[in-house]
Amino acid sequence: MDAFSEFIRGITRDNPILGLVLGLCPALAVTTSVENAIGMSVATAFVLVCSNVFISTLRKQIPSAVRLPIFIIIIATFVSIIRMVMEAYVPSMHAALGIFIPLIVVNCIIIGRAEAYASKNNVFFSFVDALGIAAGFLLVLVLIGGIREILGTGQIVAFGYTLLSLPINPAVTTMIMPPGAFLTIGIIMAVVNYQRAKKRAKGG
Amino acid sequence: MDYTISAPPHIKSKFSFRSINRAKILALIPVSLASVYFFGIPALEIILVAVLAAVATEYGIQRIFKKKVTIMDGHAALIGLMFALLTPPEAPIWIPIFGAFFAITIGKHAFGGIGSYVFNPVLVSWVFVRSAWGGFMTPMSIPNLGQLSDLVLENGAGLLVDVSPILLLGGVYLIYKKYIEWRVPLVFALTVFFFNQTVAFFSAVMSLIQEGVLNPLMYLATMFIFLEVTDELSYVMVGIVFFGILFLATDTPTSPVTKNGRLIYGFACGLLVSIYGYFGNYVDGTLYGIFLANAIAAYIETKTLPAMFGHESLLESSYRRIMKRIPSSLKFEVISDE
Amino acid sequence: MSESNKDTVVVIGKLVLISVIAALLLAITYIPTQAQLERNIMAAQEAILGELVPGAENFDPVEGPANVDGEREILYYRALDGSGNIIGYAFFQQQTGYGGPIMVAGAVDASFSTVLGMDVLRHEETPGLGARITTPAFQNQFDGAPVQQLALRSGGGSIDSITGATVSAQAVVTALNTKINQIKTAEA
Amino acid sequence: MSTTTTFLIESMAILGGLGLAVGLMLIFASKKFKVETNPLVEEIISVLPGVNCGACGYAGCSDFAERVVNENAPITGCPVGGFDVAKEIGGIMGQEVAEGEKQYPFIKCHGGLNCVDRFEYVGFEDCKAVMMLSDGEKGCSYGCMGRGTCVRACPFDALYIGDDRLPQVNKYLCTSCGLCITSCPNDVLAFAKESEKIHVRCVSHDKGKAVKEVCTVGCIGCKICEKNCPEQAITVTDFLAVIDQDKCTACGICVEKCPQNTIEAR
Amino acid sequence: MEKALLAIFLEGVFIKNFLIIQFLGLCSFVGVTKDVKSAAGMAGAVVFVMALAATASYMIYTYILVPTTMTFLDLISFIVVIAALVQLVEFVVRKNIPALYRSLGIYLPLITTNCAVLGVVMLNVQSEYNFIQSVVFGISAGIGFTIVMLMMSAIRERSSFVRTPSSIKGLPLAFLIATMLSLAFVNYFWVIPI
Amino acid sequence: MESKRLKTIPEKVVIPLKQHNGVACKPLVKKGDQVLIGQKIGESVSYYSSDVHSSVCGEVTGIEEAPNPNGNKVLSVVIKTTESEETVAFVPKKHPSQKELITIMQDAGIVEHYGAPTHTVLKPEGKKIDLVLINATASEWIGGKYATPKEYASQMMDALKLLMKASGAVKGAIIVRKDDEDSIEAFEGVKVDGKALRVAPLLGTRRLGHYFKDQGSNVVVASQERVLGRNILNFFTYNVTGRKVALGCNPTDVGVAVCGVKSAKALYDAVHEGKPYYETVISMEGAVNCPELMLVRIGTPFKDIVRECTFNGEIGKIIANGVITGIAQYTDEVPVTKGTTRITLLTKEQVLRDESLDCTHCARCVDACPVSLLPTRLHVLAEQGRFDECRKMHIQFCIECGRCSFACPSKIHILQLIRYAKNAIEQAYEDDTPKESPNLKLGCCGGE
Ligand SMILES: Cc1cc2nc3c(=O)[nH]c(=O)nc-3n(C[C@H](O)[C@H](O)[C@H](O)COP(=O)(O)O)c2cc1C
Ligand SMILES: Cc1cc2nc3c(=O)[nH]c(=O)nc-3n(C[C@H](O)[C@H](O)[C@H](O)COP(=O)(O)O)c2cc1C
Ligand SMILES: Cc1cc2nc3c(=O)[nH]c(=O)nc-3n(C[C@H](O)[C@H](O)[C@H](O)COP(=O)(O)O)c2cc1C
Ligand SMILES: Cc1cc2nc3c(=O)[nH]c(=O)nc-3n(C[C@H](O)[C@H](O)[C@H](O)CO)c2cc1C
Ligand code: SF4
Ligand code: SF4
Ligand code: SF4
Ligand code: SF4
Ligand code: FES
Repeated sequence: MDAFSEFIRGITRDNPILGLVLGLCPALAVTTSVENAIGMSVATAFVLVCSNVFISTLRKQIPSAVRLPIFIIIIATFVSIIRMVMEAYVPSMHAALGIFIPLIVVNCIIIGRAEAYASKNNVFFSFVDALGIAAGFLLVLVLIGGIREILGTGQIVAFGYTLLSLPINPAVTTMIMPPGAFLTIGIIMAVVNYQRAKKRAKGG
Repeated sequence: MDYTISAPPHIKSKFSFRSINRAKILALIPVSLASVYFFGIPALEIILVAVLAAVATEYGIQRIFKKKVTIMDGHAALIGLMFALLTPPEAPIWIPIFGAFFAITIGKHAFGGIGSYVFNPVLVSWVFVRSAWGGFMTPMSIPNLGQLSDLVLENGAGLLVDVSPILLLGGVYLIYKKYIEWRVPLVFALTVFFFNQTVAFFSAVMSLIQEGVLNPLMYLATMFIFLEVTDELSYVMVGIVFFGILFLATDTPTSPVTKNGRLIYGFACGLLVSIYGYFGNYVDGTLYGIFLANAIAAYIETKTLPAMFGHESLLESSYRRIMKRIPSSLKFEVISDE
Repeated sequence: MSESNKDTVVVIGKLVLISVIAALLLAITYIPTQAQLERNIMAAQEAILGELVPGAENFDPVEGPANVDGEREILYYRALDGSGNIIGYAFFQQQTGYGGPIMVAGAVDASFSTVLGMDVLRHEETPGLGARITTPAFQNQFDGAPVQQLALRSGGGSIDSITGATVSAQAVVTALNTKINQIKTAEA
Repeated sequence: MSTTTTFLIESMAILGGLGLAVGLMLIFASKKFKVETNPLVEEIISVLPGVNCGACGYAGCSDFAERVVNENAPITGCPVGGFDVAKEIGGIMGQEVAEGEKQYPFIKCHGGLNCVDRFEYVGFEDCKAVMMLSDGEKGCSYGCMGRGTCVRACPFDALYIGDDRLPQVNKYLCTSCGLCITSCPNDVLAFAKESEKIHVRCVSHDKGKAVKEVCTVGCIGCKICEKNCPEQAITVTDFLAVIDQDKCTACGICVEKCPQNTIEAR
Repeated sequence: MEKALLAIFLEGVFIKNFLIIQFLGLCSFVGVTKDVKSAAGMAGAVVFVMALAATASYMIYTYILVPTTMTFLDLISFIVVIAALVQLVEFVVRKNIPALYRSLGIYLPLITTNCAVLGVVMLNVQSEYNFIQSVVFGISAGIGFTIVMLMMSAIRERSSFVRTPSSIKGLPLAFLIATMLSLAFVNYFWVIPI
Repeated sequence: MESKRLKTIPEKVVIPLKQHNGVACKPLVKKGDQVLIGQKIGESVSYYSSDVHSSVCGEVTGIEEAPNPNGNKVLSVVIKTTESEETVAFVPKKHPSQKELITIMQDAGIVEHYGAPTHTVLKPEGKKIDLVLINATASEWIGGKYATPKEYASQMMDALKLLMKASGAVKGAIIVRKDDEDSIEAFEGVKVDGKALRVAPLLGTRRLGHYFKDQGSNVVVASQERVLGRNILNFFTYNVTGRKVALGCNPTDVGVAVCGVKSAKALYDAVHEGKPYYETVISMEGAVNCPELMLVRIGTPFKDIVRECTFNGEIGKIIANGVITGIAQYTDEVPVTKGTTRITLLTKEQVLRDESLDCTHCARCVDACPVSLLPTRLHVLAEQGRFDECRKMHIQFCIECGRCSFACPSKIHILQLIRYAKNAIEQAYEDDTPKESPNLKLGCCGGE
């Protein structure tokens, strides 16, 4: 087991959205813009890393009967912390992500990783795993957010900088509305499936 | 290789997917011509461009994914034409192009092509375009008409199809000729009719109450409102509603296959369209309403499957009770040569 | 039996311990962030008021009658210049939009003839549609707009509504009109 | 005590109390509603492919998992998962597995376009459907009809009908589940190992003359291969050559000698 | 904020439908909608837990957290309560209705991590609903959840009879259908005046 | 139309040893034997079997598996014919008893054209028959073919009496087709026990029972619409008598024996003319220039009959029986059997080659199905091999009428797929006899 491949695995095969198909709610709800996508991913990454490390540290102490409640308490603690911190120091981001910050608690990725990885592996690898998964989450969220924002508003504006703007006028407003989220992720998944099937048929 | 063998039956009906599509296109030609006459060149442009875009998209997709090219079955052209008819004449020319493209790609082929789609591709595309570029899809212009009554030549704001409800009645002929199934449009139309007449009836009763009328005969007399063309009903007598009833709701892949299911589906269409029309307008209402009905069609179907062994639904048992009264020799009607 | 009872006690003990630690961590985070939060709100309000009435030195809150708890609600602010003259009025007003309540901040000059500015503090409108009430393009229309013209263009005023989001635009206009009329009555 | 300390203690008391309550409740419930389950079964289910194809011979993946734990079903029983899954199940069950050689379906008929059709068939594209209407479309009643019952039986899209109207296997997609083999109404398919190089591509037991009438590549039972094989690996029984793969050394002599080009090296 | 119960109800069921407009509870939406039967079971379980959770959390929030000004502990206490409730339900169902347990299988524990349940609870707090409003909101969210689950599962069931391209089969198709449901809901129901 | 005998005697005939449902006959001849017309060449080996006779004089050249109109190969006696017309006499007992009649039927090889040996229909084991019907609705062409219409009617009446006697039934009826004026005219005023009968129209609840009472007779003639399909016997029985027969059961389960005109005529011939069942009347349809009725010998290969007719165009399809339920043949070597009513010929241009498109869920098949199934579902499930679900959707109750396939605008081979699934289900489940129809509520076997 080497750390780098564990990290990459989180982005590719075990990609939380495209591979494991977990944590869809935030992936769709907050990706109206790249900025929100990044904000959400960072918050999630914080919780993921902290809880993975914490749980793998304590993994020998946690009685299996109440494993789940304890995981949840740990995760909820970190979520509450990031929620309060964001509310205090980046209020606009907090407002934009709304209810989905507290909902990180129930993001299936985090509890899933705690269950499937952190409770079985040592601290270092749990840390790397969390980083990899978080990176995978970030990439997909930014991709979805980017597609939706550029098509939906004609430009990508993040943290005050206009990163990209298209001469599409008027923009496809539907893309930043709920249907746009489903459509984007549906098409992304179809493309990924298509490529995977093609690769497999060629023996990849 | 002298002879051909195949399983019986060795003859088949004259209806084919192709002839049905062609019949529908033919039935839409009159209203298309009328819209070109009244809206002028923009309407012609929209129709041509949408049909071409639809056919070209279909061709492209089938070539790219190495499927059999089926542009000759008329389905793509029909989708293009239907989208065009749902476009306002002043829409920029890229709207019908995008609409036809979206209908064929996402609406039709992403779901698997002919018969596999769950939502009417025309509606998928129209609703998407409407919610993306609401401003361009809102009908503005009023065709310049003479003194003809509304039913013959629509005197309101319009999409291309709104030009004349009467010219859409080719659809009724297609029902008569069995190109189109009758249950959905009939129940749909009846529901819309009774919904609006009932609304008119209640508002009449309410106004009597407000006026303090006590004479019960006066209340009874309001029943006659069902025989009138009330204001509420006149809002419905527009091209788009006729089009929805005859051409959109009757798209077979998006309606249930069971007989009872089709009746319920027609009712659902009528209700959803009327409710929206009551609060909003009938242009959006017809299209959104049928689109939403598409979404529940599958559920209606699962709930109306033929009864399981030994069980009978309420609907079926009453149906059977009625059937009992009918001479048994009529029940197994002989297949005639059409 | 006693063995498993002992286990149970240990398990519950651990659960309680984790809970307590969690509570401690949270409380420790809560205290500083809460303080910061209150400061944020104050700062945001001040900043907005200052932006809306650029020349003002001071804002004098006008409070309504006390409610049952003895608290007084701030109705609006008198904007005072260096010498204490009223140069305008600033206010916050909530109005229901398309997706939920919209919190609008606004200011009007002392003679109630010109709107000095408008800003949106909180809203739940559809991104890309109603949410465009926060864009400068929409908000700039209000800077210096005559109060009589304060209506959507479709209603005979000077404000361009947003395509596909009339409800949101109307809500902003209504908020301003309502509050300006209120202040006018109160000050008269 | 300062207000801060009170605050801290209060919050700890509340959450601690909640934890206590929840803990007590759960412990109570878990005792009261105890159900015996075997965690091994769940674990095995999680490593199985989950196709529920039934190729293992049991009613789906979970049934197989249960049998492995409770009835000693072979841990190598899932042909779809193959060696990898067997190894994982072995890990769970504490057993060792040795990797066997992979097998793929092999099409024992080379008729296709080389074999005459007796009639034109219009209908459902399926070999069994043709069989229901007649005893097969091809002049040879033993051979492949090329209507692709096997193709449709494969849950992994590993088969397709090639230009020669015979099925072809995509090795990368095939999982050796064997569903195609059981589906073929004419038993044209059989497993063959990668290392088995020489094959007779005919299944006809008809006499040479009858074969020649309908097919240009069928085995006519002339025994030339049998005579020429240096290893005596080939025997012709009932007008059909059969290769004993254990004896065959893949020298290729029979391939050269066969007058009908029925024997193939791959 | 005072709000008519009917308005809360219509909003919860249609206008702000949890699944396809608010994106709450999507994991079960795409995971358990392959056939109508299990979708109905899952929806039932979610609605049940939602109702329990809404009540329990309202009690905790109003009678413990607010009086002690410990509102910052809301999230953690809610989720602990929900987790405990779900596990309790799981125990009971497994013991008493094994058939249901088998068909819902792994999805029962998934409810713990279902955004919809926590979403109801958090939105109740955020919207400052009183008890009746909270319950109505909880019920309407549950109904909206169920309706969409049923529509989705029926459509997906039907999709098994048709020829969807293989790379679209499965999740991409589920999302395409969700796109359409979402388009339909978003556009249709805004006409309801509330 | 006169029925005419085939002009030439075929060079060879192929007589299948199994022309009925049940046990195949044991061959009585071997290769090289000389046989005469009417000579018994296959003997029944059980009650569910019926004898087979030679239809020509000649030499047996083989007993081999030969193509049969049902699509499979069947063990058959191949006879090379000679010009001779020597006949073996079949001497039935005069005034036979009930038991002897049954024996005569089995000896004379009388079989219903849908397969059941006639005696098993009249005397089913363990069941009692109280009503015999002759169904003359399916074959209006038989009127006036064997003889003049009046003769035909009286022969049928005689046959009905024989059938009633054989079965022990007290009542009997002949059902003709409503629009078959020839037959109605022929039967109008036929005398039974000195009483002239009227052809009674079956309408609504006025079924046979009504007319038995009304006409005060145990024998009536009634007219009725035609019903098509595989399980038509059950519907026919229900329509005519009001007795419900579940799909998968037989009319005999409710005490009704239904016979065809062909077997009735064969019985008449056997008893009164001493002629076993070795000849039958068939019609030619389709691309034939002059559709003609022909008296042909059983075992005559189709090609010998086809040769005597003229066609418009090149033959593309040869169908045994009609276009709706008939079986297409890949060779014209197949022989006429007791189950052959008709040979239909289509030209190469008439052969349908439409490619099946995807189902558009147009539900035309659903509307066409007389037993309220969902063919649109069944064909997909069958194609995908989801046979269990087919069962859940009552595929067993399909009466194989083919209306769904006929109606489908996507030209899907629905009936073929349904048969495919039924076949697979039959193999997977040994006893899958439906006991009650869910949609029609036809009741159980023997139940009202
Ligand atoms: C107004 C109108 C009337 C039609 N009338 C008939 C008709 O009387 N008979 C008919 O067979 N098809 C009719 N059709 C359908 C088509 O003209 C045509 O039959 C179809 O495209 C191809 O049918 P086919 O399969 O019979 O060739 C009509 C279509 C329209 C729009
Ligand atoms: C769609 C269709 C329906 C048919 N229906 C009937 C029918 O109702 N009655 C009929 O006598 N023949 C019908 N035929 C023709 C029959 O297949 C058959 O060839 C003909 O009726 C002679 O049948 P018979 O020998 O049983 O009288 C139909 C043909 C087709 C194509
Ligand atoms: C008494 C009776 C029983 C019949 N039973 C069958 C049957 O079991 N299977 C069948 O395919 N047709 C049955 N038929 C239908 C006719 O034989 C029908 O004419 C024949 O199948 C060919 O008809 P077609 O031209 O409509 O295909 C029966 C008809 C009669 C009168
Ligand atoms: C998905 C969707 C979102 C909408 N969002 C808004 C909005 O945020 N603000 C608004 O005023 N109207 C909104 N509308 C309503 C609509 O576009 C517009 O108000 C009317 O078309 C004209 O008033 C929305 C409509 C839809 C379908
Ligand atoms: S191998 Fe068998 S199943 Fe496959 S196409 Fe050939 S005959 Fe059909
Ligand atoms: S080709 Fe045959 S053995 Fe291979 S996966 Fe397909 S069905 Fe299974
Ligand atoms: S399914 Fe088709 S063949 Fe079977 S009874 Fe119904 S219509 Fe006739
Ligand atoms: S008639 Fe054909 S296309 Fe129509 S529903 Fe039936 S099978 Fe499908
Ligand atoms: S992330 Fe919302 S239910 Fe899984």
